[in-house]
Amino acid sequence: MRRFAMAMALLAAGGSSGGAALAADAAAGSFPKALAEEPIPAVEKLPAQWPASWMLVHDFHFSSILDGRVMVVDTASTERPIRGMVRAAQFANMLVSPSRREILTSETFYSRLTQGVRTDVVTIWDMATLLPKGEIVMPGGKRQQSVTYPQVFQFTNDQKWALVANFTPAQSVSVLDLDARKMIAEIDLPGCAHLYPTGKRGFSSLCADGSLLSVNLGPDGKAVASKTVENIHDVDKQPMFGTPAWQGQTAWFVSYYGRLQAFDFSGDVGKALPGAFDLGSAEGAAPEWRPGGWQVIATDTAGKLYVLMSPNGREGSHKDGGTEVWVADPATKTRTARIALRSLATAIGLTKEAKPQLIVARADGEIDVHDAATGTFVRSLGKAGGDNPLVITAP
Amino acid sequence: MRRFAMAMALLAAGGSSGGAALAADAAAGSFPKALAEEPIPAVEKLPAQWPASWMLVHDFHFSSILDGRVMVVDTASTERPIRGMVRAAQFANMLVSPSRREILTSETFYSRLTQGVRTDVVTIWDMATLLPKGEIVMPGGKRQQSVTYPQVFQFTNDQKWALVANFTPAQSVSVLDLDARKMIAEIDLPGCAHLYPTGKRGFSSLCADGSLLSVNLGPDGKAVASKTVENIHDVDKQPMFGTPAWQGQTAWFVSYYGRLQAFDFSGDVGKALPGAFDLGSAEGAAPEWRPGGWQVIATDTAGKLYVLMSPNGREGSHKDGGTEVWVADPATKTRTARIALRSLATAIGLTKEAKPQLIVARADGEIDVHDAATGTFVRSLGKAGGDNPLVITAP
Amino acid sequence: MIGFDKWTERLTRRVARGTSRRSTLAWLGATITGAAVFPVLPVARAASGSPHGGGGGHAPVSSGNPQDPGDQASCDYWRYCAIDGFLCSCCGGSVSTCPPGTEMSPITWVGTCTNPADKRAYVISYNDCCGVSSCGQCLCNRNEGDRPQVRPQSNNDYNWCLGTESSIYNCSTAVIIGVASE
Amino acid sequence: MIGFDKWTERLTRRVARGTSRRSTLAWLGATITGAAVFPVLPVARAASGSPHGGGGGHAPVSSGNPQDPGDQASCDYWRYCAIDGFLCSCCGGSVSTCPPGTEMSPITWVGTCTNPADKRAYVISYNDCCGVSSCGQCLCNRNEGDRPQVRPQSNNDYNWCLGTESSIYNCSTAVIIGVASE
Repeated sequence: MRRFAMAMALLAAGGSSGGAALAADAAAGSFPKALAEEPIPAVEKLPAQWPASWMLVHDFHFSSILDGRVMVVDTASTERPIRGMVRAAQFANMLVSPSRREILTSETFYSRLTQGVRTDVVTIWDMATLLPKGEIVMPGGKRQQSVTYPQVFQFTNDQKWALVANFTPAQSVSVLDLDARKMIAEIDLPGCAHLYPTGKRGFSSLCADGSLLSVNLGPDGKAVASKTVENIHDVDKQPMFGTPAWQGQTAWFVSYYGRLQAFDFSGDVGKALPGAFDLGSAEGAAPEWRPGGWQVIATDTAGKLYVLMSPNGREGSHKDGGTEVWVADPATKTRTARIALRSLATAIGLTKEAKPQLIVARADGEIDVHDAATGTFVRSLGKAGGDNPLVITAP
Repeated sequence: MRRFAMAMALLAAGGSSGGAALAADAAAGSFPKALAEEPIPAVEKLPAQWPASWMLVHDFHFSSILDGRVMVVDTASTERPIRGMVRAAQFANMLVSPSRREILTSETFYSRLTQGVRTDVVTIWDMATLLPKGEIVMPGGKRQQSVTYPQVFQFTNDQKWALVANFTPAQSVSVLDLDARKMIAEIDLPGCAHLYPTGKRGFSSLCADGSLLSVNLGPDGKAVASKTVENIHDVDKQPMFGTPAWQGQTAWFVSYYGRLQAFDFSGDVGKALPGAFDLGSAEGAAPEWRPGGWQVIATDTAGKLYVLMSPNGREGSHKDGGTEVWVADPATKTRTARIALRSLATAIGLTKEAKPQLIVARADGEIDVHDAATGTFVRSLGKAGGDNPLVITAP
Repeated sequence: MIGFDKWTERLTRRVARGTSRRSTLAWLGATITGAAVFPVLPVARAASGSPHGGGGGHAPVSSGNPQDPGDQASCDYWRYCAIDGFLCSCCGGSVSTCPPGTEMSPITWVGTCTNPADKRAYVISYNDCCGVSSCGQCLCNRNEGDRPQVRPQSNNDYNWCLGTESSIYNCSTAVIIGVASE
Repeated sequence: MIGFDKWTERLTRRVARGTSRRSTLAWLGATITGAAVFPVLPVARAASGSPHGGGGGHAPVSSGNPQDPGDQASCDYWRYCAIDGFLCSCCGGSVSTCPPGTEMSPITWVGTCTNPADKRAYVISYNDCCGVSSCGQCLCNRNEGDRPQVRPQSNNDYNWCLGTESSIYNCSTAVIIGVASE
């Protein structure tokens, strides 16, 4: 088939380009051989283990929320920052597992795009081919749809299982066996939101009454034990951004007012760690500096915390984006640096490179790269994160 | 349910707004009564017969072609130019019938948005509610997908049937009985493209060999007769834009070089009409004026022709858009006016109002309205045509 | 299982019992009210710098009533004090009605906004319109009073197209359903 | 049925017979070659003023070979003389390869572009990459030689994601498959 197509193409082309061929004779001298034929079909493959400069950037895609996508971005390349894209349909969430060599998307589809029969699915994508390897259908149309929050779709049980938050608005959690490709349990979770993987096989969830609920799962995915720790957070006085920065199984949360608080999820029961501290204040604010944006806290492999800050902090400013990143050292409970960004930004992330790079999703959609150690601007990747980059994930 | 929700809402609100209520006492004096409660749920309905200022603008939606849409636009209103939108998924086409009070979209869906099982459907929407009334599934995954061309989806048989062009790349036509909600026939059409409704129950199609093929359909939708008229167009010397301007069953085509040619499709066999003429030339071009854009020709109820013109006409400029609209009178075969646009434009259409208005879709996505008689700019409708307005249709 | 509560098979009930009366009430409120969908972020304000997102030639959408002042196609209109999403006023609906072809969500988030004309505090229901894809016009985001998702009835990031035939989000309204207190 | 040809039941064959040998050949060419999808319009050039659609900081994508000069992420690159769509060079593929996760269409439109370095006329196959939604980067449109849809093999408005598992369009390549004549 290929050979036949080629022959036809050459035949057709030959007819219309005789003139060009004549003109070519002179110049061809400096290039005695023509450029080689290139193979068809040819589809790029990614390395099974991605370089540490590669990040996943979730494009929420406001102009067509049902057609969201996750961009695979090489933050070290200005020539080819985009390495591919993965479907993330209708308020989707994404998980990545280098050890499984898989990306997972939690999605919703309708049989007629916007209407008809609803199907909720977790799709499993191969990290090398970006092709789907399988899917797990979740019955009942319960999957929580929100502007993308990482903590509503999480791994547990050594990444053998995934947890999917449901919201109808009744709250529950679906437990999926990723290798068996099936949903194995559903656990009601009234009054609690977001999932923080806990211990070997379980999760915790923050509850509206200020408590933290930890649930331990049995081998069949069903809840076997739970523990509530009361008065662990205060939604009124110190509301926390729902997305923390993870250092192993320690999660650092930041409040709307810049208070940093760590939680330990390594045991069977989640607990608040001592050592909470404030990011502090600074000049030049109107009225004050506060965290602002969508994904406002990140951490590097050395354990430093990075927080996206707005100089226009006030009630309601917490999603307005920030113009600086403040760096804090939890060991000394001090702010160690302020990094000025080139433009208002909505999300930050850090690569796991030997020299961590700070990846900044700007409000205008551009992706900037700064050196995390010095704060220096390194390069821009253009709109490599798509139209509306909201969440940055280091695989 | 509504009452209960209200009660809860008032309870919740009462708790948090005591201060505001106190402050209100003074000012409320000038407005002794509070604004009235508004009913829930409340969904707008459109008039069954739309005003003549309403147009349909197809947003091809490049950033998510699978999520195209047709905007219902009141071109007389700067306050509320958008009256609603209708789904037009994946290289869709649209038809509108005021007598049937229906909009039809010819669409393609996949069970997993971008992958999985393909379903081709014509969806029938009510013009008053913009809700789907029904659909006709077309088997085989053959529906032609192109950047939106009106002539690949057409009515025939007094709008009882619709014709859908197929391209796999084998070419054929599906005949749909709209009231029976089923596909009743498929006719092979090798070498010919686009559908021009012809006579009472048939269509014509332009063929690659320069001929025009007219096909007459029987009561069961199957072809009963056909006629080929040779040498009716010349793709090499005078290529015609595929989308003509319709005056009843007369279609005015314009060539890449500005030649205007009418075809009569009122009889059983389509035929070229005598009286072809050229739009002529003008100063200020580099190198010359030619039609340029996507939908470049339109007509008003008085029979004048409007052609979108580019001053940079050359080989390959025919989709570059235009900066003027030239008006021609077929009766006198003369150009009667030149209308300067405010910006490069890609599509034009005319309302059927007593004073026809020229609707201009600009390359930057803005929709401008000009008075067709004088050429005067009247108003801008902002991006009422969505992201990528390509085709403008007067119902 | 050191540190765990005594296990009961009915985890659900246990958890419900374990939460305070106040949070249960709040939750009930959420299940019958809800939150105006959505988006977020400075892109909203950037996109809505011009009411219809593209500048040029737009007249303000006015109620015509001096007691209900302002441009209903602007993010700054008083009723939008806690809105988050595309304004239905720009999409074929109005401040209080959904565009044709959509279904109004029966579950909504309720906020309290002060009318600058009569200084009254009105209860505003941010009902979403569902079943048609992103309207794309007049993206607005105001977060006064917005709290983390752990308190759903105070969070505008949920897609509140719930209880509708389709969860596809088109735009948001801001309906007066009462006066907070008089 | 005045004016009609004598009717035969096999309309298909009749039409096929009625077309000239030249057009049949052209058509055959189309069925086994095809056309790079797509878009069109000045928006393409507007969107691609900056190679990646958003300005700032991009290095040109170069072949590194003086015989294949130019920026492969620019609409002006020589091989794109008849391309129409998102450049795969900006989407995770390259000038001649599809991004991971897509399927390369086996049916393509073939154009002839002159290489400014060696002045040879190369046969370029504009294979599309399919099964992933609009890439959204580097939208290009050049219509030299483009003709109406009645001649499919010369028209770039068809979605040429044909013969692939999914017809969803992601981006377009420009593959050298030969030299026109030597």
